[in-house]
Formats: sequence, C-alpha cells, structure tokens
Amino acid sequence: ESGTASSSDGDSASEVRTVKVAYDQSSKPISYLDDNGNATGYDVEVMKLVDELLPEYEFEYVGTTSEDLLIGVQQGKFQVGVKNAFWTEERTENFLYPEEFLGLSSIGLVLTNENAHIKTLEDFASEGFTLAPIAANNAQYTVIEEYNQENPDNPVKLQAGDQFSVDVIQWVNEGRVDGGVTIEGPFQKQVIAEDGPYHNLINDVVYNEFDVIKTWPLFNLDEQEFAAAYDEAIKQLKEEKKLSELSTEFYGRDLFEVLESVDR
Amino acid sequence: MDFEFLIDTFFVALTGVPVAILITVVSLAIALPLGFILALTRINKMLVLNQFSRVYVSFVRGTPVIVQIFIIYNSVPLLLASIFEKYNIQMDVYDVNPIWYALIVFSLNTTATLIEVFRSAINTVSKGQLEAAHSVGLTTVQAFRRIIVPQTLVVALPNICNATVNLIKATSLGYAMSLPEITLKAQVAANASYNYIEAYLDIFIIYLIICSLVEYLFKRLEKRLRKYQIAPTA
Amino acid sequence: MEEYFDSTYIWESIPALLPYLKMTFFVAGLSVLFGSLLGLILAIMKLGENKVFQNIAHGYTTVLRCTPSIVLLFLIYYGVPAIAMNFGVNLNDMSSVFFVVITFTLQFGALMSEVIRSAYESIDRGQYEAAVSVGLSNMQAYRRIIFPQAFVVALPNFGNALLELMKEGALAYTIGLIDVMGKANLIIASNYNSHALEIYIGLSIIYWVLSIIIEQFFLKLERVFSKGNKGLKAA
Amino acid sequence: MLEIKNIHKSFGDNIVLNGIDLKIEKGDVVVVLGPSGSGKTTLLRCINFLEKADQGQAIFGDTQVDLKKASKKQIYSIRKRTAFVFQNYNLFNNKTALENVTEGLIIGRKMTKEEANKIGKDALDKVGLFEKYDAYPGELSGGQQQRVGIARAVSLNPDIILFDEPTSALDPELVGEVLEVMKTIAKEGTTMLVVTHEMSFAKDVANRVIFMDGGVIVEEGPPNEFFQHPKEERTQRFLKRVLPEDYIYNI
Amino acid sequence: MLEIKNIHKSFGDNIVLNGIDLKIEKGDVVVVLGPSGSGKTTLLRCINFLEKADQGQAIFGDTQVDLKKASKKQIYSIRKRTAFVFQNYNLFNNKTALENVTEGLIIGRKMTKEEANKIGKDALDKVGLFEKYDAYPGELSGGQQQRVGIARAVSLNPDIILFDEPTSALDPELVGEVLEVMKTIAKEGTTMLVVTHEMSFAKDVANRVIFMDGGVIVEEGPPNEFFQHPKEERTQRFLKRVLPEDYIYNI
Ligand SMILES: Nc1ncnc2c1ncn2[C@@H]1O[C@H](COP(=O)(O)OP(=O)(O)OP(=O)(O)O)[C@@H](O)[C@H]1O
Ligand SMILES: Nc1ncnc2c1ncn2[C@@H]1O[C@H](COP(=O)(O)OP(=O)(O)OP(=O)(O)O)[C@@H](O)[C@H]1O
Ligand SMILES: [Mg+2]
Ligand SMILES: [Mg+2]
Repeated sequence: ESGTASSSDGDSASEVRTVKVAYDQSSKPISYLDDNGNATGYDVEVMKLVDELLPEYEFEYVGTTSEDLLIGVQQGKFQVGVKNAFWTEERTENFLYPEEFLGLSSIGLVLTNENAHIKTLEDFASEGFTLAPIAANNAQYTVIEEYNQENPDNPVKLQAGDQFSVDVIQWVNEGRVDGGVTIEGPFQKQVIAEDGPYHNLINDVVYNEFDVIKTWPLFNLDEQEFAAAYDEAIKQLKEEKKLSELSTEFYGRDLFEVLESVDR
Repeated sequence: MDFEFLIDTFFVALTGVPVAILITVVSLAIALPLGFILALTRINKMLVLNQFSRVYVSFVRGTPVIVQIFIIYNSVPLLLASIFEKYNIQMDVYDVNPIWYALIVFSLNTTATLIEVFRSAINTVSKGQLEAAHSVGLTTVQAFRRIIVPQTLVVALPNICNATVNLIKATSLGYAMSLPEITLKAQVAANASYNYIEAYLDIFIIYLIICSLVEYLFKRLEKRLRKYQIAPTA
Repeated sequence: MEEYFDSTYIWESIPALLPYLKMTFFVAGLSVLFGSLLGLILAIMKLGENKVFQNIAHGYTTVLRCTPSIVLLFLIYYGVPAIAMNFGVNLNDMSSVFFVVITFTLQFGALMSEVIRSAYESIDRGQYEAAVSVGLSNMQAYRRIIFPQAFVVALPNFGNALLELMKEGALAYTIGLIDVMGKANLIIASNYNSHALEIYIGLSIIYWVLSIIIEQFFLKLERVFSKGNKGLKAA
Repeated sequence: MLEIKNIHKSFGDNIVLNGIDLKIEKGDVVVVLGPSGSGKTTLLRCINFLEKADQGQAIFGDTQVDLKKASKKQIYSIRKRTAFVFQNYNLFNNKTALENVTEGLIIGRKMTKEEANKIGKDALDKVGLFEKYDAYPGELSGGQQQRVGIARAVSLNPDIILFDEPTSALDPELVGEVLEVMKTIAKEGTTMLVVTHEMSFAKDVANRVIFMDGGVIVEEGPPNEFFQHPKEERTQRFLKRVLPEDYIYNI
Repeated sequence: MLEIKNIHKSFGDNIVLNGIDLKIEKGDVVVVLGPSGSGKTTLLRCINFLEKADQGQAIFGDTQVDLKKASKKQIYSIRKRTAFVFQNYNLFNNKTALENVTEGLIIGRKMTKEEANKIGKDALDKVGLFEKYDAYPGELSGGQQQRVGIARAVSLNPDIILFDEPTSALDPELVGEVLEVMKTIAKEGTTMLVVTHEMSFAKDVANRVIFMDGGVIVEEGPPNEFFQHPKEERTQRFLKRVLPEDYIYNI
C-alpha cells in the first residue's frame, strides 16, 4: 500500500516510496511524450533531477491530459502533477502548493507584424482585438481572466476552447483572430527555430512577452511531507543553476535571469 | 465534494442550455427535410445523388464526431478564405461566431443519420399506399405530402427521437469549437478552483434532465400520431 | 489554403497512427464482450414478468442513453475509485484502460439490451409454439429455434452498435489513454499544434476505412446466417 | 367505352401479358378468371398505369392512349376516369374511413370539403358503413375495409372500376358482405372489370367471363355458357380444380 | 382416447370457452365449425397447453391431467402425444423442410439423425414433397409449407393431430392439395381434431362435426345429419351464411 497518501508517515526511512508524477503529455516543450515514448520536457526533466536527490522516493511518470491530471492529483490518484500550472488563490483549496516554484514561464501575445507595437493586455484590449480561444483548464486562461477581473472597464475578449483545435500562430497569421496568448517555449520552437514548422512566418508574426510567471507542481493535499522533500531538493537545484540550464535547453532562454521582476 | 460550488455551477452550466437547444433545433430543421429527400434518392437509386449520399453517409457514420468537428472547424475558414480571395469578396471569414461551425457539423451529421432512418421508414410504408393514392387521382407530390410522409414520420419517430438525443449529447463536444454550451460553461467554472468532479456531475444532471424530457415529449408525440394504429376494437 | 495545407502530413501520420489501433481494438473488444453480456442480462430483465426488474432495466437504459459518453467516462473514472475508497479498496493504481472498458461496457450494454430485446420480439411467437408442440423443451426451443433467428435480426444493429463504440472510443484520450485518437493528439502536440487539420484527416481516413470493413463484414455475416430467410433462392 | 388493344408486358424474361385485346361497353360487368400467375393483376395494373406496359393501346371513349408512351397528363386523365379496388384494400392507414373516400375528391378533384364529405358519406352509407365514418382502417374488419375501398372507388364516379380479387384477403364469412355490395353497385349500372375467384359472383352478376392463361385470353363468353360448356380443354381443367368437387356434381 | 371435460377460459372479461366437453375415440376425425371468435382456436390451444385453461380436465388414455395445474412434466408428456398444425404453418424459418420435420424427433425424442431422417423423408414423401427436402420455408409456396407442417405433425406419430384452419391462409388453388393430403392421412386411421371452414372436407372425411358458438358446443353429430338437418336455429343461420347460395340450393 505504498501508493496511498496516508502511509507516507516515515515508518522506515530506508523503505523507498513510489510516487506517481503526472504530466501533461501533450504540452511540448513543457512536458510531453517524445517520439520514443519517453516522458520529457522542462517540467518533467526538473522532476527527474528532484528524484535523483530524493533517494527515499522513486518517481513514476504518468502521462495524461491536463484535465485528468488535475482531478487525479486532487483525488490522490497521483501524488503530484506538473503541467506548467500557475498559482491562484482558489486552487490552494484543492491542491498543495510547495514553498518553492518549479520553473518560470514567459507568457506573451502572438501578433502579426503590423500589430507589433501592442505590448500589454491593456493595449490589446483597448484596440478591441479578438483573442484565440484558450483551453479552459489552461493557466493562460486564468491569467487573462484575472486581468479582466482587475480591469472590468477594458477587458480582453476571452473565449474558452480546445487545446488541439486551435493553432494559435496560424490563426493569427491567417487573421482568424487578431492575437493569441502563448508561452515563449513553443513560439521559439515553432517560429524562431530554423526547423520550426512556422519558421517561414518569422517575418510575419511576433511574440510580445507581457509577463513572466512562476510555475508550480501541484501536490495532493495530503502530501505535505513529500512537498517538503521536494522543496529541499529544488532549492539545491536552483543553487546549482541546473534549472537555468534546462530553461535554456527547452525554452531557448534562461528565464531565471528575469526572476527579479517576476511578481507572482 | 464542494456542494456550494456544485449548486452554483449547476446554474452556470444551465446558461449553456439555450445554445445546445438552438443547435439541436436548427440542425433538426435542416436535417429532417434534407434527410428525407436524400433518402428518396437512395431508394429510387437516382444515379449521382444516390452515390453521393452513400459516400456521405458512410463517411459521417464512420468517423467520430469530435474528429469531424476538428476538421470542419479548421478547414471551413481556410476554404472560405481562398474562395473569397479568388472572387474578391470583401468579407471577413474569421469574424464568424463558432455557432455557425457547430450548425454545419451537427446538421451534416444529423442529416446522415436521418437518411438511414427515413430510408428504412419509407420502406415500411407499403407501395400499395402510393398506388392507392395514384388510383384516386393524386399526383405523386400530393401522395407523398398527404399519405406517405405522415405514415413515414410515425414509423421513423422512435429513431428520430434517438437521433435527437444523440444530437443533444453530441453538442457537449462543442467545447472544441469554443461553443459556449453546457460542458464548456461548466469547465470554465471549474477552472478557477479545479473542481472538475462537481462540474461533471452538474453536466450529467443537466443532460439527463434535457434528454429525458425530449424522450418524454417524443413518446407523447408518437402516441398522438399513432392514433390511427390502435388495435382493432370491433 | 495551399499555403498551409500540406498533404504529406496526412500520409505521414497514417503509418504513425496505425499501431495504436491495437489499443482501440483492445478497448472495443473487451467492451463488446462484457457489454453484450450486460445487454443480455438487461434484455432478459426487460422481457421478464417481474415489474421491478423491468423498471430497473428500462431506467438504466434511459439514464445511459441520456448521458454523453465523455461525462460518463469522467464519472466512472473518478467516481468509481472514490466510491471504492469508501470500502477500503484502492483502485488508483488501476490502469485507465480499466475505467474506459467499464464506461463503454455500461454504454454498450444499454445499447445491446435494446438490440437484443427488439430482435427477440421480432421473432414470431408461433416459432416458439411450433417448437414446443413438436416436443422441444423451453430451453431447446430457445436454443435451437428462437436464438438462431433472433441472432440474424440482431446482427446489423449489433454492427451499428460496434461502430458507435469504436467512434466513442476516441474520447478515451481525455483520460490519457493513447489509442489512435490519442496518438493523433500527441503527434499534433509534438508539432506544437501545427497542421492539426492534416493529422485529423489522416485519422478520419483510418476510422472510415475501418468502419467500411466492419460494415462489409457484418453484411457478409448477415448473408451467411440468414440462409433460411431468403425467399427467392430457387430450389 | 374502354378498349384495350394488344397489351404486352414482360418482367425480365418472364412474358406476363402476350397480346391481350379487350372491349368493354358501358354497363358491362366483366369477370376475369385464370390460374395464379396468369397475368390478371398485371393486366388491371397496366390499364391503370400502376405498371407500364411494354406495348399496347387503350381507347377511352374518344381518347386514345399509347400505354407505353403515355404522357404524365394522359396518365393523370385516365386515372381520373378509372378507379381501382385492391386485393389487400390499400386504404390510407393514416386517414379515417371518410377521409379515405374524400381524399381523392378534395385533393385530386379540388372539391370543397363539404361537397366531398357529402359524397363520401353517401358512398359509405351505400356500402353499409353508416357508423364508421371516423374509424381508422386499423379499427375495421377486413370486410369493412374492403367496403371502404369500394366506397372510395365508387365516390370518384369513374367510367369504370377495376377490381383485383377484392374478396381473396377476407375470411370466408366476410366474403359475402363484400360480394353483396359489389352486386348492388353492378345493378346500378356501373361498368366493372373484376378479377376474382368467386364463381358465384361470376355466375350471378357478370355478363361476360374471360379466362386468361399464359398471358393470353384463352376463352371468353357469357357466364352460363362458360361454366356449363367450356370449350377449351385448359378452361375445363381449371374449372375442375377451382370448383369444389361436390359443387360440380351438383350442377 | 382423448376426453376433455369442462374447459373454461377467459381473456380478461371475455369468456371464450364456457364449459366444453369433448370425447374423441381412436381413429375419429372430428371437425369443429363455428363463427369467428367462437373459441375454436382457443380450444385447440388449451388442449396443447399453448394457452393455459382456467379450469378443466383432459384424459389421455389412462392419464388424467388438470388443465389448469398441470406440471411441466405432464405438459411435456401430453405434448409428446399430440401434434399441432398451425393456420399460418409456423415452420421453423431457419431450418430446411427436412430439418423442420426431424427437429422434434432428434431433439425432442432423442432419435439418431439417421432414424429421424428416414422418418422425415417418408413423411415428406407422403405429403408429396419428394424434391423439397432441402428447401427453406421461404422457398416454398403456402401449400407446400402447410404440407411440411402436416408432415412435421405426422412424423411425430402422435395419438392425435390438432389442425387449426390448416387451409385458410392458402390461395384457393392451393387449398385442394392440402385437403388431399389431410384426407390421405385420415384414411390411414390417424385421429384428428380439425378446425376448418372447408365444408367439403367436413362432409367427405369427418365422422363427427361439432358446431361451437359463444364458447359452448351448440350442436354436434355425423356430417350428413349436421349439414342436411341442422337442429339448432343458430347452426342453420351459420350454415346459410357460410355456404355459397347456389350451393345450398343445389343440395
Ligand atoms: N413487379 C414484378 N416483378 C417481376 N415479376 C412480376 C411482378 N409482378 C408480377 N410478376 C410476375 O408476373 C406473373 C403474373 O403475375 P400476376 O400478379 O399478374 O398474376 P395473377 O394472374 O394476378 O396471379 P394471382 O391469381 O396469383 O394474383 C407472375 O409470374 C409474377 O411472378
Ligand atoms: N391472447 C388473447 N388475448 C385476448 N383475447 C384473445 C386472445 N386470443 C383470443 N382471444 C379472444 O378470444 C376469442 C376467441 O378467439 P379464437 O381465436 O379462439 O376464436 P376462433 O373461433 O378461432 O375464431 P377464428 O375463426 O376467427 O379463428 C376472440 O374474441 C378473441 O378476440
Ligand atoms: Mg393477382
Ligand atoms: Mg381461429
């Protein structure tokens, strides 16, 4: 019964406890299943490093959809889940957030070149622009929603949608929408990278970062002990600059350089 | 279980009902006549149309709705854009409410189902009914309007009910097109606090209510239309 | 449109998707097996004399008919372990396949109960009467006369239900099961959501071909088994 | 009044009508007999264009129509001058008895509902169904249904009524009531072409009997002669098989 | 050999059998006549337990059975001593003609396939279906199907065969062939209880005619007497309605 949350009261430290780490398997480059069927991505690789530092835990990675991940962690099916999750007040009721964040995410607007001057959500909203739908369980949705709550006079037109049916960059380029929200990693890989599928659009679309946000692993509420162990490990990794390396590898940029200015 | 959330979200999700109903009603309004006409082309083996409806029915019935949704949602704007460009039509293809895509997908889908429903229903109305109508001097169109269609409808009704229930259920996939229907509303509500279980319970209850209601209405309708089929009393 | 649409993605996706049909078949196969059993039990309840059983079976069918599969899937996937937990059984280590199969079994059972019931009712009662009048027992009459005939009537509807099931299986991806649909989504994700249209077209081609094969197979079966019911084969 | 010339009709290789000529005068009651499959039904159906003949002419009063190439308009006009009583009634299942009768009058002949109802009720009264105006076919016995079928035909006031075995789908006891009605109508001078197995009807009511076999008319004549001194060997064989043994003895 | 005492049977409020007594000796051919709805079918069905009587006894040779409370075993054993020929044949659609006949022998009576096939072929030969062993019911005409039905009943070698209007679903021309077969079987000494509208069969073959109406036996007697001097007024009315007019005149 090593899988259940309650049995983790360190009866014997020598016993290795297997924990299930859920990850969103279709969220390249944050977390995904690579062509060989292995879990990888920034969030997953960080957790692998954490695992190395925690001999009393053995991580088992379970790929799934982000919705399933959320419910599964909440129910204790998984002990922890990584999916580029942001922090919100309400979520603390259902999930245990550790002390230490997992990574950083640059979030920005994808726009056509002619709208490159739009740098903030305020500008975007005052132009009356349309925004590509965002999957409702995606943290980006929450970010925009929060902005709208704070700026009721100048809201962004926010629409919920599906992860797979919306191809943000293409939609923006076509003009199906005026702009889309994305995080920097995928944009890098799609447009900036030489072999990206949309490298041909490099002169047509721009990515304008409007925020850098901390991302968190979500622990099951009963996993205080595990979360504390995680905190120890990740602190060490941050000091060793391991996370910066991974950020560069997966996002093409060391986001920890701007950590000072990150306010949430 | 967060009961407060459960109850709040129930009413949030309820606001998605009109969209679901609208799509259902419009799709049926399109699919009923279209399905009937195409069923006739299949029965009468009208060359081109018959082949066309066969392929069409086979494709729609052979692929999952969610896949059809993805395809229509992604391809229609591309197609329209290139057509508009070609003919220099000044209209913004992308200024389209997602409900139009939903209407296209679900009408196409329901039409395919109803073609098969009507095909078997028309076959149950004996040829003699048409002949009798001809023999008292009705034209074919009159015979269909007054004799064949009413009888076909009655036979087809249980299956139309089935198709309607399936259609209502399928609108739950509209979330993939950003359609603000029941499921999407509940999901959005759940997003803030990640209360998905409660949200899905709400969705479940709402669909259960709507679909049971539809089934009930169809049963009533069937009873009324079937009045001529009462067992012999004499 | 030519600008974005690149049909090579379609042809490349198909071989990548095909191996994952195994999972689709596995789920469908188990669901059909258990679902048919469940359907048989429900049909027997509906056809029986016991009013309580009848109402239970009919109520079950109505509820299942009225529940979108995706909703049912979630309720089962999270509800069943939650309930099991109350009884001290931990189902969290069960593979998601287990829950998908339960979901589709429940659904297929509801469908099949109607298929079986209507097939049974379509067989003229005279067939049963004739069977007992030549000295067959009840069971013998069902086994030798009623069942073989009802089977033929049920075949096309069974085929339809099977097709339905294969298609519904696409939703299993939402709980992380990687069948053909899941694989398609993974491919799209690994392309950073680009060229989704082409991948879905590839996917739909696979489903379509599959459904045509199933359809033809059932037509064949029907022809083989309905030998006695064809009127016009001159002797 | 109705003359049919040289009707031919095949289904695939099966030659069903192989040149039939027929002349019917106003007021005639012609009974067609013949073994199963001899083409009797097909003949009636071709006359009413329910089946398209391969060849042949029909002369209705002063209009002549090519049975093969008739235009829609011609078909429509001939159907207005004929009425058909079907073996299995073919009442409109979704209409009451009265509506069955008035349907053709209101929709086909553009009468007002009042006129049509009046005619319809008269016709139903004539066949003895005063109290069944509002009954649906499913609520009527076979005999009653067939009487509605006859009322439907009569109310159209056609030049000729075609009957296709109008009693053969009935229980023995119900046959009588339908034959009674047919006799009444015949006595009123309605022209009738009747396919039937009811020898008594042929004897009592017909003024001409036609025997068909293999797609041709084998023998015809007035009923007395036909039944008592059939000339053709094929006719004799047929009569022997169809009439109950002792029935023949007793003649 | 078979004695029925005081059968009662109602469907809801509708009293269909209201105390019927009947005694059939070995070799008897008893014909039951009666208007539609008089309970003839129900009587046969009760004897064979296809319908459960509300009250009544059946005495088969030396075994007496309560028709209401019969055990499964008793029912099974009585069904083995009777056979039923249905109005609409009820052949097993999924079996060939021969299999239809042998099914009861192989499965019900545990014969080997060879024995059963031999008996089955003999029975089919007897009803004139030498060449149709392997035909499915759908490939046979109504008359042929009914003859298979009779062969199926005969092959069981029952003490008594129950016939429920075995010719009424047939075309007039096919009636003859089935009646012929029935006569042959009757002449071989088979005990038969026959519901029919075929007066000629009743006259030629029956040694007793029973007239039922309103759930009771109104009159019974040997055919000559019954047809020529019916005593009851109800019987006379019935005969007048059922027999063709001139047929009566001619007697
Ligand atoms: N629609 C059809 N297609 C093919 N063959 C047909 C069709 N209708 C009739 N036949 C064939 O035509 C022949 C004559 O049929 P028809 O119904 O005219 O005979 P009939 O004299 O009315 O016989 P019955 O007394 O049995 O009604 C039969 O051999 C029949 O099989
Ligand atoms: N299963 C049943 N349920 C209710 N009523 C029935 C049932 N079977 C027969 N009846 C009724 O019982 C009465 C007698 O029916 P039965 O079939 O025995 O008459 P019958 O003498 O055989 O008539 P027919 O000559 O028309 O066959 C009828 O009024 C019929 O409606
Ligand atoms: Mg005919
Ligand atoms: Mg009866």
